[in-house]
Amino acid sequence: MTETPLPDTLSGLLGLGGFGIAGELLAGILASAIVGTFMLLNTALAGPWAKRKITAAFTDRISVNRIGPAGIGTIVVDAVRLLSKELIIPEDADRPAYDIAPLVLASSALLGFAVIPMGNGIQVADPEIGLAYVFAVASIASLGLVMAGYASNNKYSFLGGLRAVAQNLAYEIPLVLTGASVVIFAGSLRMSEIVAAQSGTLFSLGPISVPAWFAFVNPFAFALFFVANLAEVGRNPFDIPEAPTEIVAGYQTEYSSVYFVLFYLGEFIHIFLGGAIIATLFLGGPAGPVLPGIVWFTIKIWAVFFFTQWARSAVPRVRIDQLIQIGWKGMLVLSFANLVLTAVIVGVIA
Amino acid sequence: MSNPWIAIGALALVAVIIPVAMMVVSALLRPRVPELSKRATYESGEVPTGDTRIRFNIQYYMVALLFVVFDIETVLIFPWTVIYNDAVTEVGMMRALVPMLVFIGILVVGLGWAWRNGAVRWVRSPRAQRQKVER
Amino acid sequence: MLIEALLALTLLGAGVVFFAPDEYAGKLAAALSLVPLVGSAWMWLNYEATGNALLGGDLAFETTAEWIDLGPYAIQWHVGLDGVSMPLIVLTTILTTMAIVSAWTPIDERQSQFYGLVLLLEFGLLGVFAALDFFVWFVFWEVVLVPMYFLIAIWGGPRRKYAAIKFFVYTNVASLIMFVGFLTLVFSLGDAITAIDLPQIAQALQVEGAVEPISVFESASQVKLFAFALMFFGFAVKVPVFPVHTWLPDAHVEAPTPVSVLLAGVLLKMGTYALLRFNFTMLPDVAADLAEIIAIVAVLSVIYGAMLALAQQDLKRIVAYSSISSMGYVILGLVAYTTHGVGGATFQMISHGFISGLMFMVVGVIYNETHTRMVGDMSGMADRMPWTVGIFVAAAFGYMGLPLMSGFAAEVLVFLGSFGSETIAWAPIYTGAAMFGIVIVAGYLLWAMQRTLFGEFSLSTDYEVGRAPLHDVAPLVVLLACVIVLGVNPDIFYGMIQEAVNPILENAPDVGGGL
Amino acid sequence: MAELVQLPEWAATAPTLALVATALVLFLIDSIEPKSDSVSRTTLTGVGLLGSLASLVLSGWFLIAGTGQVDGAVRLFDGSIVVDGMSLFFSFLVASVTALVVLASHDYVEGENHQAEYYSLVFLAATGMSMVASVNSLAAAFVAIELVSLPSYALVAYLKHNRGSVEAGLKYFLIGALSSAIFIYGISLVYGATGAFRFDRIAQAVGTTPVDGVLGLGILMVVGGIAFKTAAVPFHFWAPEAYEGAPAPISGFLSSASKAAGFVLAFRAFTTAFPLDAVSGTFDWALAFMVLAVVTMTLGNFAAATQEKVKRMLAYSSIGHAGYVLIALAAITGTGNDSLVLGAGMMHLLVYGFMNTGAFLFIALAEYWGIGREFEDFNGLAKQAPVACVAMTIFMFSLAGLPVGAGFFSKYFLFWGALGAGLWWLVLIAAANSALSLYYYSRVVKAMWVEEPETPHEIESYPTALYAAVIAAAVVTVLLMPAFGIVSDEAISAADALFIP
Amino acid sequence: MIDVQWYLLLSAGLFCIGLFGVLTRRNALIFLMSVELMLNAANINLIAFSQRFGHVDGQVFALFGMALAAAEVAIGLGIILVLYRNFGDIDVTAPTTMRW
Repeated sequence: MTETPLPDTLSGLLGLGGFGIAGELLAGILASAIVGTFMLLNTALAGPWAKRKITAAFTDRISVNRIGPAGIGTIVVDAVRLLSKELIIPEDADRPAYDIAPLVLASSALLGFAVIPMGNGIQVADPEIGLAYVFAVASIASLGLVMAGYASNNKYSFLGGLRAVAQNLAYEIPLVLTGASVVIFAGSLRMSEIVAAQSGTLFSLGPISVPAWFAFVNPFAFALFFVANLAEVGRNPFDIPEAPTEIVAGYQTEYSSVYFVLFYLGEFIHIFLGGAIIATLFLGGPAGPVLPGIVWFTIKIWAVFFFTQWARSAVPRVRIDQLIQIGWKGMLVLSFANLVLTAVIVGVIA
Repeated sequence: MSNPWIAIGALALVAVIIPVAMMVVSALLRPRVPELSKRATYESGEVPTGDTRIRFNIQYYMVALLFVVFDIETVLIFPWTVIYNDAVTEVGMMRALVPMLVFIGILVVGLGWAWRNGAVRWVRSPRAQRQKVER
Repeated sequence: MLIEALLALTLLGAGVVFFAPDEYAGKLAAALSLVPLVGSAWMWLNYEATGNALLGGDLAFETTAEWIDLGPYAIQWHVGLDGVSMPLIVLTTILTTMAIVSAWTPIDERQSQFYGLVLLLEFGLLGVFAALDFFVWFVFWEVVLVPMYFLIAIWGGPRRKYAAIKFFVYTNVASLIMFVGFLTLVFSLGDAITAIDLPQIAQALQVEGAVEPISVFESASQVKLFAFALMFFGFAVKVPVFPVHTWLPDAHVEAPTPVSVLLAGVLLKMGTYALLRFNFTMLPDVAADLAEIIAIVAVLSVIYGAMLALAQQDLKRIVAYSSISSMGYVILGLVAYTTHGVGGATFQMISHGFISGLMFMVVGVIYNETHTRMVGDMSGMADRMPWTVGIFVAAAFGYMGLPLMSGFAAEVLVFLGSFGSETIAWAPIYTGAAMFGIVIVAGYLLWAMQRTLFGEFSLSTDYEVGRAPLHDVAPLVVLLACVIVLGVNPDIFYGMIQEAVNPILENAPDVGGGL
Repeated sequence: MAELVQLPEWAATAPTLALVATALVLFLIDSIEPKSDSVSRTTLTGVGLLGSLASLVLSGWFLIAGTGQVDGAVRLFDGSIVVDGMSLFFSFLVASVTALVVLASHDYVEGENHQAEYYSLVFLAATGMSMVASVNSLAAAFVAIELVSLPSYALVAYLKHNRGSVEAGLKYFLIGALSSAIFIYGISLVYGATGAFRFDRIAQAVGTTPVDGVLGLGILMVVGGIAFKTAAVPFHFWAPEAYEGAPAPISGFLSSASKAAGFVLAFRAFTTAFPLDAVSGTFDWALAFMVLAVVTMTLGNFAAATQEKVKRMLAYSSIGHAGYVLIALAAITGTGNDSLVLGAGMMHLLVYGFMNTGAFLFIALAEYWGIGREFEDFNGLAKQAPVACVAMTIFMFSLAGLPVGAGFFSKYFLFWGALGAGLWWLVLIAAANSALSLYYYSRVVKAMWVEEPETPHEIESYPTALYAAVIAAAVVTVLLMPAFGIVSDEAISAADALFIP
Repeated sequence: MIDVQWYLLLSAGLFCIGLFGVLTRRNALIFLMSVELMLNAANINLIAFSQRFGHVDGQVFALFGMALAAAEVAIGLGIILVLYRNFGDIDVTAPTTMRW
């Protein structure tokens, strides 16, 4: 069932097997390049474009439409425009931290994709502890945020960084605990095995057979995870680290030029990474009829992305105190309950 | 199968190279117009008052401490979830589940205590409290 | 169970008195102290025992009970009396009651605490003399320190705090060193004993080859020597013997008179009693080997004590230093290993207990009236306090060893014994030297009495010096009576002492001498 | 044992469970009513007292019933936890000290914030101590030791507006964190050398494979970690500051129960995991403990003798006592004397639990009255508070080894055991130390009874609970004298069981 | 597979760096970080040895070690916080007066 990871396929194709570690590394880099390009196309190009279009649709406006088909070229132009802007570094900024912060944010999000099985054998690696790995690298991002907030030497940035940390902290535990409840079903942390565990059929309604996706097996966990994920990626209603009306632009207040691009990009990759995790954990990964896996996978990610954008336009932002209360008093307790309940049910069935 | 971590290392390399490449491109493209006043930190156009070293709400700290404790507990929960299915068949549900229930129970007592003692109560306004009582 | 009852009642009495109101604490304490006094008198009348407690003798009022089992060795509650301890018990009870009565005048503050502590002291002393298990004995041995510390530190003279802590630490160090020595000996016995019962150990030690060398020691004799030396040192401090005596003058001078009475009368006897029980009963062969050295130490104590007494102006200090001298005789008698030597030494303990107690008490009574003890400050006390002075003179004669006083009997016996000793090479010379000590003390006492008691009365006070009250003089009379009775008829105690002492000599045939 | 109901095996840990349950109940009470006033303080003390007494009764009952002793030790969690005579003995000790501390704290924490937390932390630490007594694996040992340490840090710094308390907490924490790092590193090395955490498996591995330097270094580091808990040289620096700055009941708690926990670990680890004959080639720990014992007791006693503050004197003397107890390990020779000397160490810790806690509780009383901290400030206190001063006198003399309390027996039994091992030189050193200790302990007594106060003390109230705790400690200290046979029987049979493989 | 010696060397290095920090730095936070380094050095050891022996004991214990390290940090930060409030500094040598 488990498909061969992409580097192995490549190394087989290109005959790199004989070169030892160097060969493995080369194959890995090639595979990474493929996955990276694919994800960047999604996140850097299609993502911002879709976001603008969706927001415009919600507010009944016309969005980008000048350059390229349906205005998609605008995004490319924007990127070039931003890259050629002057980089203004605020006084007394904590230099190394100020420079590293955007790098951390963007890289950490990309790193998460290493273990996501995208179907058709597109998966960079499939280690035993894939799920733990993906949670781990995804939360490195908050380090980037707090670095940015602190290094900017600006009160608003600092508050934004603090808020980002508080929020990530509050929702990290529900997220991980809910993820753990999935692991109870799958019995493994390996991503491919989690996907494989969802391949059966839950029940059939006449001709339609509902797959055993964990979203259907445990919808409660799915909802919890979805909400926690929204907070993790910092989207509405949980976008208080940026909260332009409260603290300017939060941690990215003092960033311009390429650094701003990196932040912007990093956030988008994060949203997509969140979508990928949800797709893998709850939506059967690349599974789906007729179409190849990679397509289904992309569809699922985009579905999550659409939902995120819908939330951005439809749900008002919570206050910081509400955020903390929802996290610690609501989500955490619910996720504990979910975990225990899942364990009991699984135990009874088994 | 090859060592997955080499591939992950390769991806890490790529994940760093891409942003760095962007930075390099930008460094080649962008102008540089030094001017002192634009380096002032942004405070809605006013003269900045103070820097990043401000007194912030102690609750941030409380939340961080709570997190440290609870996050580490999830590390201990994960191995249990992985083997839970097998454990139930092997030693029965009682022995697989009850220890973890005890563990989570203790955590919940801790959470309840923190909750009641205001570790996660963000807004504390003595004045508002007073008014509430007076009315 | 009689001894237990006695101990328990004394302890109970101490507790009651400690928390009693000050007004009648003294009377209450005196009344309560009659309980052990009567008890010990009854025991003495009903005393039926022969032989030495440690050497398989038949004991009076013996009880044994399991207490603590420490694996290799057990600790038992084991008490009992033989001819050595019975007289000491009687001495303790009599002196305590007398000391309490004599304290009515001088002790005027925190009385209930004072009398409570005195009774606690009596409890400890009785226990020391009755215990036959090492650890039980050691408990009481150490208990004694506690009340004594407070008695000196609270009610003593100007340098009382220094004297108390010095006494405390000195004797405690000594006990610890003794403990090390004794237990090394015990462990060298291996499986030969099951409990650290003194009789059991003493009897095991009599067996040839019982002692196995342990630790760094290479031979049995080394172990024995080590143990003997450490124990001797430990007890010598308590006695005290010449080089390690320095706590005694301080303690005596600073202690209130009733406490001095007990200190000189009974506490010093603990040391000699322990020497007799441990060193000289258990390790006679080592004692004989070291007899020369011990005899020298003893004689030095005698002479040195006397010399120091000679240099004093303070009456109390004179008595205190002469006590060192007297204890020297006891050691000389013990090391002689003759019937009269050891027996006389034991008798000297009793005798000196009464006499020195009496002397201190007399000095105290005079002090109560004059508030000075300096020889040069007063003269002609006989005019004002005829009874007291009369007793003083009688007591001094007892001290000097005049016939019909217990001191005479004791000293004659000791010198008789030591003169004929076979263990000491130059016994007659040592004996002669020791006798010389008596002459010095006698001479000096006579001189001091001459100056203070007789002649024109002169004492600069702003009040009229009168006669001592009856309750001050009564204890003096009682003690003097005891001294005279013992002097006239030493056999009251000497008979039982002889019976208890002879087994020691029989058990050490190669060192035992004749008369 | 003919019991009506056969209890499950895990019930053998009931003394520990009682403590942890109490801690949780206290947290729950605090969750229900976070704002504590005097009524809830009474509730907290009551619950705490109930819990500690329950633990006390359970451990006492198990001791008498022979749980884990008659049919061999009860092994739980794959042998990581062992309930035998020694663990019950120390559970008993911990529970009794906890009871005293809880009772005394009732008056001491009056007017402080976070009282429920205070009690809960006390019970969490007590749980750890009780657990240390039964660990049979280095992993469990580390967890248990940390469970003792972490609440202790917070408790020492409990008076958070008091600079002394905070300073004490900081120093305790810094050295504690360092030593726990060293401890776990040592554990990792031992694991590397033997491939096991469990004591018996380590012993097996040590017995079969040739020992190397990694193991020796590991053991040395483990000794370091234990030395911290027992306040022995070279990790003793924290002790004077921590004991002086901490709230007095906590000082008593730490210096007796926490120290006992460190020692029980040492006893078990070094008798079962690193038997002397197996590891003496790499690391002759008996010799190491001899040196440590001598240095610790000498340093502690000499430093104590030069102090001007009573609490600090007690702190240093506590180091001195750690030195005495180290004799129990130093004198292990592999002969029949071992269980006596180890048992004597256990006895001393038990008695020390009462007399030393009592002494610190008396200090708590003095602090409650606002009496100063130096010896002179105690002058003439006996006139105002004779009963408490009698109790303190008993503690002091018992600590010094005079037979007014059971400290006499335990100390001399230790010396006895050392002499049985032929270490008469060690005992002579200890004796010199003991005499020195008599000097400084009697300074307190002298101040209370002999000296006259410059200004009379004004004592307004006599706090009932604190008084009760002090008197209870004194009564037990004295009563343990006649009843010492029971203590020594339990201790020696518990120690015996350790030497039976 | 990498030899266990290399892990040992790495952990020893980390441990020494931590120890160096502990001994030379006076800032309480740096002290805390140094101690964490030492703890993690032990964890590396445990995991490396665990892999060598082929059982998970060491790894499980490393988890406990992390949990305890975290708890230690929580307590330590609290103490440092009250230290700052009382002394206005987090220099560990600042509080030297054991005086009430």
